[in-house]
Amino acid sequence: MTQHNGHTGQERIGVYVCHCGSNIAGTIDVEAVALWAAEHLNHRGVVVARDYKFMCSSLGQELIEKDIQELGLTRVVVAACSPHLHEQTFRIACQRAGLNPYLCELVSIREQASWVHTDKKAATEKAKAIISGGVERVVWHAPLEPLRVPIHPATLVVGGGIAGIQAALEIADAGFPVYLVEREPSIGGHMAQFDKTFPTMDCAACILTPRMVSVGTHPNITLLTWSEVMEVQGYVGNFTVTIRKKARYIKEDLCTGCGICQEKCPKKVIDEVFEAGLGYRKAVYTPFPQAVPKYPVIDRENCTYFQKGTCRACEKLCPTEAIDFEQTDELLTVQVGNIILATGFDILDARRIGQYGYGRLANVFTSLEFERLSNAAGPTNGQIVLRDGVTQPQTVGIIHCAGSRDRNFNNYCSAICCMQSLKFAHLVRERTGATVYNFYIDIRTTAKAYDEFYQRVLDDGAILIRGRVAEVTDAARLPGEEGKLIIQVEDTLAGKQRRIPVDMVVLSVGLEPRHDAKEVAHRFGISCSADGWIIEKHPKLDPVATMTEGVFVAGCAQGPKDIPSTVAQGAAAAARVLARIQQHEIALEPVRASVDESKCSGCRICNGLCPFNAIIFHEDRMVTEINPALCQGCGTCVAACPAGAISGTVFSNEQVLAQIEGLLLDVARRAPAPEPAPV
Amino acid sequence: MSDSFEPILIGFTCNWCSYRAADLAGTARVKYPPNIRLLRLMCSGRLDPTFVLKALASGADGVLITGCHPGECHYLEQNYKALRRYLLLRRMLAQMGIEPERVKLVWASAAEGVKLAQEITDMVEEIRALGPLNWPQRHNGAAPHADEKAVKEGTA
Amino acid sequence: MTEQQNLPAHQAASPPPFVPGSFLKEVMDATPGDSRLQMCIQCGTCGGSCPSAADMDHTPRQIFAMIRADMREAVLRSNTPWYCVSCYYCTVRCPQEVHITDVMYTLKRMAIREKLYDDSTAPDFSQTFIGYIENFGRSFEFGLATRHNLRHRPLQLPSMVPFGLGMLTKGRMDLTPQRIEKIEQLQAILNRAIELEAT
Amino acid sequence: MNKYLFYPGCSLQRTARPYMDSLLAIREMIGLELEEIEDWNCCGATEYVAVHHVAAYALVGRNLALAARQVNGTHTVMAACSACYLNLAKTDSYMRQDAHLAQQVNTALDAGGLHYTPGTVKVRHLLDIIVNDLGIEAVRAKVVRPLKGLRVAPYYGCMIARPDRDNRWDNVEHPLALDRLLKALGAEVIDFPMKTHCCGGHMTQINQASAYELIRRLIHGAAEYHADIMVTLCPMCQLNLDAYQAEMNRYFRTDYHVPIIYFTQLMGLAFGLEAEALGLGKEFVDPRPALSRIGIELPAAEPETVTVGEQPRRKKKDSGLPMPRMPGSKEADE
Repeated sequence: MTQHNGHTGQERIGVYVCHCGSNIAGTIDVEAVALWAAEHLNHRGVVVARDYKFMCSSLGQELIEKDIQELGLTRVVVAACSPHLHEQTFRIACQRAGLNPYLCELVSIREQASWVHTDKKAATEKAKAIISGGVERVVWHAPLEPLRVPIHPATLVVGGGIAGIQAALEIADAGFPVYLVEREPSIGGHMAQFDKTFPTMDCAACILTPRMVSVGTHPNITLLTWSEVMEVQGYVGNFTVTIRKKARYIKEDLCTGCGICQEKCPKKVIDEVFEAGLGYRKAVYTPFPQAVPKYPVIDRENCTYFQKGTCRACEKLCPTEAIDFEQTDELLTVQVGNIILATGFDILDARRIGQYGYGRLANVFTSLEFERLSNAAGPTNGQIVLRDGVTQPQTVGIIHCAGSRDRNFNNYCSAICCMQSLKFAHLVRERTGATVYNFYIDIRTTAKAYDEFYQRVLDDGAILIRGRVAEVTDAARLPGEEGKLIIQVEDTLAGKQRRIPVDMVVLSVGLEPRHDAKEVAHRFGISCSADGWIIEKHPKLDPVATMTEGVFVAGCAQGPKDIPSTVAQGAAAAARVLARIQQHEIALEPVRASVDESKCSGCRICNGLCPFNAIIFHEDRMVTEINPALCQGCGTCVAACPAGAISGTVFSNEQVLAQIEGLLLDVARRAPAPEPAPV
Repeated sequence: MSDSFEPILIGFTCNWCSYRAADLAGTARVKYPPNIRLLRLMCSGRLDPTFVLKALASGADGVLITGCHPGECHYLEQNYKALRRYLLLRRMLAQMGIEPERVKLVWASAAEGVKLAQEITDMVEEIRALGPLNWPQRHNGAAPHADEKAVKEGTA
Repeated sequence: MTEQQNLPAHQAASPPPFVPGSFLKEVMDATPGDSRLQMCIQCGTCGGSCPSAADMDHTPRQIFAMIRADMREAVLRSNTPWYCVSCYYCTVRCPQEVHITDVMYTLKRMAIREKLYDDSTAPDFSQTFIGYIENFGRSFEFGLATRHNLRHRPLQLPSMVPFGLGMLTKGRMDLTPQRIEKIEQLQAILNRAIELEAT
Repeated sequence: MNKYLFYPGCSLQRTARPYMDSLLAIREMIGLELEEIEDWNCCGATEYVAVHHVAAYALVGRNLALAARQVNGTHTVMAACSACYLNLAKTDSYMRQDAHLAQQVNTALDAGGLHYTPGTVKVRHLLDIIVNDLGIEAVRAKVVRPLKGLRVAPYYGCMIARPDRDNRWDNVEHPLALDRLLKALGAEVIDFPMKTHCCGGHMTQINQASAYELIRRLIHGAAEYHADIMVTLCPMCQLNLDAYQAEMNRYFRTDYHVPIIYFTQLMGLAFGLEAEALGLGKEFVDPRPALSRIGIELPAAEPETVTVGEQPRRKKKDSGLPMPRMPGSKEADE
């Protein structure tokens, strides 16, 4: 550690250069940078510059605090990682030492220099420029107080799968109101479709339905199924959410859920959602017997009365007169302080993988179809049979990674398919005794008790073949292949191409973001990654928050994951929300615009620029005013004001212009010969 | 390093998308040339054209403006305002005799670290090909090579 | 040169120091575009898709592992590239979008140049075929079939007679080759190209 | 009339003369105007690139450069042979992607006073043009002799759909363009699982055992599905499957008899043209029994509605579970 004292300027600035172990120091000569700052920036007010192994450690922070107190620092510049990581850390350190936290500036020489450049000399020079920019900028910082926003105690949870159920219950159990919105007629999500859950093989319904019932009966939960969020306004602490409650054509107060209408409805439809296209439902239906709520919905598109004007069988036979064909969609508006998105996933459309023949070859099934096939409450009552509905397969091939880890489809690993495929192998062995082949690229069984399950499936007698299946065909070529589906694959461990005739093929298709994920994310003011999953605030340290304050994400909406992780995220998001609610308010960055009325010429150029309606024009005085409660701090009006009457905190014109000058410190005096690096 | 021209660029980034894309490029160790120095704004809508002129006048050879993709602005629609200002700015630069290609606007979401790095790499090469700007010299008497071509392109 | 090539100078003697991965680089450099060969995840989709896999001494996947292992001679002696029928199944199915068929062409060219492939049938067929192109600008099936079969399968030639006669009587084969007008122009182009390859 | 630059390729001059004849015969009827590229040379098939690298691309580059000089109203080059199509398209695409290769090719072309700027012409296959430019409806409108009752195996082979660098085809594993076209002719098109498998390419010249096995797979597949005839769009596929079918039968002691004809010939028949004008009769495996079965030479006697028999293994039973819905399956059945 080195220390250099410079002379005193108007402000007394301390510069702290972090090594971040070797993350920064490996590429940037941090000692030279600190030395340079003390020497060359002292005329700008730098009185001390230090480098230290880990500035964010308690010792590093103490260093800053000590200097503030002993050297009377009035400004602090820390050159380390991204402000999105440690800005708060150093602000709090300043505050502890009695300096207003907003007089601290964190500049990023790790993400913006050491990690992205290989030329050490150039990276070191760039780090100097970045620090110079920070020093120029910090001079113009003003002491500020955070904005305090009250938190509305209610929470909106979007999506009634296991993630949303978990989150809703945690918050409701803590005594706060929850609105749970689900677009299907029942909560339960994908988990309700499954028969067994790995690795313990508990029955999915047995562990899920009690929670569904709790949601349905919880006094703190307002359950809105067959509903969708249409619009979200406002900001953390106080969102106004508009929800469309689609017409069910059932009077919920009268319906007892007896099921007579479903029994009597003459119209049978393939159930593409809950039964994954493998079973049927009626035009009036609950997706499954344990549905929550118990009220059915009438599917307008398929209802004979709605389409042809006659029938009304359900109405005639309903014992409580609960059918109401006149119902219309309702729009509800609710106030909430926080939002949890748990919108789940879709599965990849297996028809896209032409070489596996799904949709063309009858006995190729998707994983979701297989879940329904093996589910005791499914279309075959749990009989694992071929598409003809009766024949038990003698041999089954299960194909892992169908459409995952493949640049032609989804480049990512879907995380659950290995275990899911092994679960299928176990079920087939257990229920039919059929020969089972699993075709895999790699077996990824990384969570608790997962690898033990893999071994159990091996012990069950499943045959595992390492090789990604090339094609599934019904074109028989060799004896024994007639009438079978043939799986052609390179057995990579044997180094030979093999053709394996089977009766049934199950594709472990990958998980995909919901088809409308981007649209939904946009509605909530957050964004999706290139793959389409919702982006979390930090992939490791803040996995359930998003970049928009007050909007959290849980479960597969954020990326493929298994049930344990999904439940953990649902609970984690709830914990984050509860912490907020219990503090009653939240401190926000005081980045706001304000108008200096004495400078405002009343030109009204700024008036049309604010999408949040924070700009008000006073006709009487011919001046503009900004409502700080509505202003979000984007700064567009600041940039537009020709009179310079609008200023924005934290990003004032002075701060930005000074930073530009600082960043170009070396360029302004660019000499023909390169400056020798300070030693 | 040889004594060939090494351009210096200033990059304006949006707090919600491109600044995070730069963070992501760092975390993922994506490499780009060290010729750019980034500066954070809350939104590309905050970009006062004066900032660009200030950067060029202070010795930068080019300016890269980055913001959220159309339709994805954290403040709903302010990036469109940035786009409008950018188009005007290019026109103005052309009239001042500065190649409008020295200023470029690109969209980069928080997920597009690789894209941002590629845009930076491309732009550094483009500015290298254009040569140094030398704003002060140009404006101190020497005939600014304001030509019709530059004016035309600025209006495009 | 990039920094990745900072390799320990562990061999002081005369043969050039062995550089791990150099054969992979050599193959990739000799393949047009970005072949993405370094991205192979050894999943076997290529070997599973290949219509000729049964005849190959190594599956394409194994060849790629051998390339990574710098087994240069074994790779160039392998019959694998010569059984490639250019059906491109492997290429379109490869989850890493490796340009497998193009890599096979590269290996054929390397093997021909270094005369490493023992069975000369396939290389000779290619050489005979291109000989006609270089002389006439068009391919010539009759000449090709007779010359090639005479050299490699003289005993089977009688069995090919019905085929050849059939082709001739059905007007589907000529006894004389066609020649393009500007054959000199084509030859100049090809000669220049071959010179470029040598450099 | 849609105009295209035409690259016939060596095969259409010789071994695939019937392909050329039938194409020329139907050309006017479907509104196709062709302008042959002057003094084109061989594309090198799959052989040139096995020996030379730059020269292989320069060989094709000469054709592209000649075509570019003839660009006048159209910049689309049409090839009917799949290997020619792929070589032309691939060279253009690699020259676009690989600046070094493009520069080398142009240095070579310069020796012949030629130059080619990648992307100047767009290379497409005849089938692509008929289905996507001229349209299935235009074809259907010309049908005077629907091929009712003729069970046809649509065979695409490899190189028309793979590698599909410019995303021209709906599905590289199971394309439907030819199926739809043949259905428009009134034929009964089987869902041929081997439709994009390999015919063996040059293997007939190199290793007969391997080649015959690949031929057997295809012929066996078509016979399994009771195809009367197999339809192809590539000279190499036609040659291998037709001319070597007898040899293959001898080798495996089998007795397959699957005639292989070009799709353009079948179009001509449906359009009412004479067999001779379409180059029919030059096959090794005689297609006449199959054609006469649907009374193709007899002018009248519209066959009765033929029961469109479900394929053997695709039968649906009442107890059965629903099949996944296939997008566009309706359209494909038209």
